[in-house]
Amino acid sequence: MIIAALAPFPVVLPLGVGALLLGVSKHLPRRGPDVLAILTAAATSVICGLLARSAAETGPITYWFGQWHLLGDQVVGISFVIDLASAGVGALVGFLFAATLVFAWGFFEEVHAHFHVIMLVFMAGMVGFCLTGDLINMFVWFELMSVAGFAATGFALRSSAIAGALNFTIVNTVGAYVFLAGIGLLYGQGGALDMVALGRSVAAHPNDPVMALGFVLIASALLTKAAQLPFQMWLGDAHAVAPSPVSVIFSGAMVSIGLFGLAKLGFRVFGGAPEIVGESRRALLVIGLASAVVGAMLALGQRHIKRLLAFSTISHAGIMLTGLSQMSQDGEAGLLAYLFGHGLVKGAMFMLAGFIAAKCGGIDEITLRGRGRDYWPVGIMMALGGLALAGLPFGPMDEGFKLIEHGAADAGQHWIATVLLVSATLTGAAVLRVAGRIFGGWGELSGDERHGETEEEQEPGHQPAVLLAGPAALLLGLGLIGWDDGGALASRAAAALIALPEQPAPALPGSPGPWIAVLCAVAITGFELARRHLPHWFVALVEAFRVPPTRVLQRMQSGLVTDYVTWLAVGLAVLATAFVFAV
Amino acid sequence: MKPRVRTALFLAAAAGAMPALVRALPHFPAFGDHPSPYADRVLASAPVDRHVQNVVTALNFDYRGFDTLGEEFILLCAVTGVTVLLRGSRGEHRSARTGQVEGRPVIPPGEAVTLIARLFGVATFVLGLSVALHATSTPGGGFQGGVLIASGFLLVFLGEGYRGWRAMMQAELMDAVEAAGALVYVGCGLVGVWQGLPYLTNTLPLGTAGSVWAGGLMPVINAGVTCAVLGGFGMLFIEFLEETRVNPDAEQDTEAPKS
Amino acid sequence: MTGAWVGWLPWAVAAWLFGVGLYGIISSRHYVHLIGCLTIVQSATYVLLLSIGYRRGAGPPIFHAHPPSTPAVDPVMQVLVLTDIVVGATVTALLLVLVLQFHKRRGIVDPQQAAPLT
Amino acid sequence: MLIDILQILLAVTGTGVALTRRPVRQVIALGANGLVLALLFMALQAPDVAFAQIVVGTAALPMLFMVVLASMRMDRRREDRREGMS
Repeated sequence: MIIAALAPFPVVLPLGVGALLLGVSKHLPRRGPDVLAILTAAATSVICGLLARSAAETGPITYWFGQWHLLGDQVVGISFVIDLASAGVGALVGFLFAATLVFAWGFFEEVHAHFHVIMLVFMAGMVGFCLTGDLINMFVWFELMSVAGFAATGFALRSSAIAGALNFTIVNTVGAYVFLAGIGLLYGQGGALDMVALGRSVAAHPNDPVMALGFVLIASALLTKAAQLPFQMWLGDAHAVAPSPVSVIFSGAMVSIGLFGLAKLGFRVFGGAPEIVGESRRALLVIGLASAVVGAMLALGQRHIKRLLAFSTISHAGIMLTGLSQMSQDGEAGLLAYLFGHGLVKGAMFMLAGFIAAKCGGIDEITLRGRGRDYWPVGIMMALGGLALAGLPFGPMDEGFKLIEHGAADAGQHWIATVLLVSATLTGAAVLRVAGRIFGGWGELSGDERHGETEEEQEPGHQPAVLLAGPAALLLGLGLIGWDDGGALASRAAAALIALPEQPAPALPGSPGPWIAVLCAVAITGFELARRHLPHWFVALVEAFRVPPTRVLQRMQSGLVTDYVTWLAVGLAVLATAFVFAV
Repeated sequence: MKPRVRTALFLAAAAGAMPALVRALPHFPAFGDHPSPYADRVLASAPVDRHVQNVVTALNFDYRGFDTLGEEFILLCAVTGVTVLLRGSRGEHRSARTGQVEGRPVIPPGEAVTLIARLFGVATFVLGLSVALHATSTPGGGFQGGVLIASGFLLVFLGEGYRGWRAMMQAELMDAVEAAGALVYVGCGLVGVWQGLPYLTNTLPLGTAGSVWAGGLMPVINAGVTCAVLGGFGMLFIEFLEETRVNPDAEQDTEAPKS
Repeated sequence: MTGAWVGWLPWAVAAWLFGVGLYGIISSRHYVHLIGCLTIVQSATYVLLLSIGYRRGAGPPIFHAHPPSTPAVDPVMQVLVLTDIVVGATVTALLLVLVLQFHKRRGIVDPQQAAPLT
Repeated sequence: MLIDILQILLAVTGTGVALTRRPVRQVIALGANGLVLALLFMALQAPDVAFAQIVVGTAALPMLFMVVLASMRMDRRREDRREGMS
């Protein structure tokens, strides 16, 4: 019971400390805001962990704010529904923030601690988004993390950062209005805002086109946040130009949390509408696979390291969405495990990108060739990360992949796993190529990536190298350690998330797939870096297959917000048609 | 994309969405005549359980008070972002010179303008205060009142000119007011926790309906919101108006073009 | 009392505003204009939400002048819109500042020439 | 009746805002649109919201737009001058 009383604090604590910092930071010692923010993030993580453990032992905790729950038979209050999955993701978010704040120690030298205020509020928004059981409340936290993200992206005040922040802000603001409209439709039709209560209304009228439209609107907003096709365009700009610590959070947490919210919406609210669930299986699968492949191809064609990582995030989020689209316990367990592993590994990769920007004097893969030789341990870490992204069979990412693979096989769709492995291979190869070129000095002759967009960006590099690389090593280590029965834990969390009786976790035999993927990734990297020593006809042949589609995709990714909003409209129209005519 | 292609694609999307919208239209809630059980319960409960006449305020600060907490922090975060983005390039110093578009005369405010601005400024300030105070009984509340009061300050700029405005509007003060307002809200929630009840539980005496003090915790939260909104918008106005000044560093402000 | 000629008018108006606002955004040649169009998209959602909460023949959900039992419109959507208007204004301010800074740095106001990286 | 008229008026002014390409004129259109919106909120029995809309939509927001446009103009003039000198 004592633990349950902690429920509001993962959100309220960072908000309170953030407001306090805004008011008094001038009177604190120079490193005061750093220390305070790190401690707050760590405390948030610990509280979420305690809540998760309690939820795992005694079942989900439902916490009604202001003691409002029912009036008559109508739910009027706002609740936090704290189950193993929500609190677990909350703990991951808190941990990532704590590590990032250590990484960002002294990153912004300014008197007002505005950076820390924004980061703490950002974290509160994410954790609230994970824990909430109410639709409007979900919107509030969604909007809070959007606004914090907007402010944080432009923080560096370079023109590219401002342009990226503009694209990010405009697209996601449209997304927020779409979310709001969806809430209106669901409330008008279902008469409730609590997700479970709304789920009962949906189950009573499962074939209502207005409800389907409401689902499409909210799902589109969440897919925008999760950067899935065709709503993904803003991400390449925003993640590439945001300060590295902010990019760590964007890629490690914010994107995947959008998918987590979508899973909640799909199961808690629309679980009782078989047509919508069925259409989700189809539509989300297509979107997920397309995002996985497109993101991977674009990643391989970049030279701006953060932009490369950003596109790989689209690809990996696509893999997660494929798991989500199975709408089953295995699929969701895969989503959760992959979300954990990916958050840790990709967070570490963005920290290493920040390390490069600080210590090697740039962020462009080609111009920095060989400039990282002195920092070879960092190069090894980056290579390990690349292998992990390609599918190295250790750690939570691998557990997640196996669960998604198992779920797809159950549905008789064995080919899905192959597509996902291919895209993971490509993103892994892209990261390996960066590591090889910068830290090994290989790859004198650059391939198609020399046509990618780039800029000369440098970040403050006065921090000790250990402070920059340490947190990354920690995250990478955790991301590669296999947890005992991690798959079983993910299955339990997924059962709690989808609010169905738990099925026994599937036995997941190791398959040669991941090893093949890793070998392929190494082979592709070898091809990319040893271009000069290969026969010309061979290189030309490979390029002939690879370059034209990449060029088309790059042209669509134009950097113009007007194009992005057009694609958003197209996505809305397609999804609306699919879902409204499915019911 | 070329503009023409983009427009065509957009129009195609709009046309493509039409069949779905037309199919959904007959199922939309009937305008002005459909059940809303949630609203019925709250409309019946607020005057009785909370002694509050304005049900919008009751929902805002009590039934769904946790949402409003989040909204207040969205405001705080956006204003912080504005401050960072504007000050980052300008630095913290102020400029005494009015910026002007060249070729246009600068007309100093006449005495009549000053007088009118003073009168309206005070009136707006009082109105804002009253709107904020009577949140539980009449339309209005901390959100509207806060913006109004901040707009009242804006009239100082019109009447007293920049010097008077800067003397009155200290950015540090606005920051502090905004942060204090947000902290009051966070703290109000803790009252319930202290008593072993859920966050934001309203345990203060409810007072008589219609009075300024009706609603227990609500007037306190309302005061916090007023401060936060007032501080936030005050900050916005300060930072924006500073952009109309001549910046001595502005000449080096533009980035050197990249090779 | 105020009735409606056609029951679907509010939904059509909301959809129209949404569409025309988006059209303004995608065809915009000036960032400030684009932000203005964004507020039109925003107003579309407000029309939708408040129309959902409207009840014919009912008064405002404020029982200052009327006794508490008089019929009143739905206050829930009003709360959502009310806070969103105030908060949305600060987000618009943030956007305006981004545009201003972008103009200072690159001298560009046309969103169709403003790719962040080249 | 009143609601219908206001809604149609809103659709018209909203279209006007989207199609007014010159930012300075658009700000005026925006103010008018905000006013109609506030009146519609009033007619929909939402005085609280109408109040917020009037305060924000017809006073604070247009002022922020105007300041930004003025500041951009100052910048441009200064740049023109600098280019002229060099």
